[in-house]
Amino acid sequence: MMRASIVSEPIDVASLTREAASDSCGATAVFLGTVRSTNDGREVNGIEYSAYEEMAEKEMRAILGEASAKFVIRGGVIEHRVGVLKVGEISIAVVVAHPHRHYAMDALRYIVDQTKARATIWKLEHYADGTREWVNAGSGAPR
Amino acid sequence: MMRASIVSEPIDVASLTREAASDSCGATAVFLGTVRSTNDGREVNGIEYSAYEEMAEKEMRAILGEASAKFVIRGGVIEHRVGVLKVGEISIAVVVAHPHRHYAMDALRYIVDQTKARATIWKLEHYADGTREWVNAGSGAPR
Amino acid sequence: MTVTVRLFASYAESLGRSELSLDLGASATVADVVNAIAAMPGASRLPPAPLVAVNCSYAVTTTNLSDGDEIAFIPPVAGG
Amino acid sequence: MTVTVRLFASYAESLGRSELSLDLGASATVADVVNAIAAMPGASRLPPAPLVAVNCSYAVTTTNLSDGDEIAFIPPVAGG
Repeated sequence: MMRASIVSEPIDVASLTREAASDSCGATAVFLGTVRSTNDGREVNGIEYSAYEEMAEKEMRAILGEASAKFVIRGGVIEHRVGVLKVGEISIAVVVAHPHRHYAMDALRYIVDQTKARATIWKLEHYADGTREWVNAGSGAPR
Repeated sequence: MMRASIVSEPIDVASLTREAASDSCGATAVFLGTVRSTNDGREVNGIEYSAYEEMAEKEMRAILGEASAKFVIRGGVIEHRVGVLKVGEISIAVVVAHPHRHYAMDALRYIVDQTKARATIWKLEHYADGTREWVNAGSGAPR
Repeated sequence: MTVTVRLFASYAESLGRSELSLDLGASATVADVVNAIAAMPGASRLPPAPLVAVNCSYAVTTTNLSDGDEIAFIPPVAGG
Repeated sequence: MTVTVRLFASYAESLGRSELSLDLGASATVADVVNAIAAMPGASRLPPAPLVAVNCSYAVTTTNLSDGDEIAFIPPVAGG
């Protein structure tokens, strides 16, 4: 099972894990990105995520296809949440299932890194001092 | 929070994830090992795990300490289940929390590999044809 | 032809809107849309050569447009 | 001195038991325990120099034992 979605509701990790898994896969690797309480030394209250949803989903599906070709993963799910998230809430979950653990973890890293570099998603950090700032984490450049 | 346990009840991944997480950590990496339906071409009904519990927990705690020194992880939990597990059930869960994703994933791989190589745990595979066999996956040698 | 322009994140904030329609002449290219947006109030905060996607694929300034195309201005991404 | 011997997995299966007590002379070493186990029925299926831990730390045949020690025979591990 392969799926990539932008979602607005809280991410249900257990459900994604079940979705990616299959009886032939002995290894499931999961990455969860959560909103940190500080960034670059500034106290953060939350992050407002927005996305160009159609393009982000297209790009994330392409990334799953690449991971499938490179690492022969049997299952892969990416969910990225949009909206205002509080500290500790999950913004991104990636789940990979594979018969063997090293491939599962290699594929996980690939998908997480590529999604952060390429998916058309943006974040506006809300600081404890009341200010807000757009975070420039990626280059935004096509591969 | 650091913890390493041998358990006999089903592993609750969501609870482990909450246990390892903290507001300063933006990245949580999780590995789940599950019982596969086939191994070396033979159809598997389940795996019976047993452990030298005190020594396995001691070794897994040492591994968490090593990961903490190498990768400066903020949270790490290992649970390994013993008893008879059916296909699809989780035998091992490792959760690592870190402020940064690459360290989280590096530490995850280290902990999973070392636990499989060093923890005093054994498995007896139950095959669909009614036979059983002890699996020799590791060397059992001290580091 | 009529195309839809979509703006996101800091670009939408700078221009005060996230979507608009543009009427363009036949044989219009991405450059025509970039120029039209650059003439809007607030556009000085956009880079001189912003990344643009046409129908969810990255495009260059010479990419030809068709009626109904969706042209998106893509700020530096920062997901995760 | 009296020590506890623990056997696991295939070793426990081979010897038909997972735990026993051994009475040893003073200044006994791991070698004495290995020899005592090697003399038991079913021990031929154990390797000639099995890995041994004393009180949860790997030991060598010359390691000295004390009363109450727990000596474990460790088959090749296979967790995960």
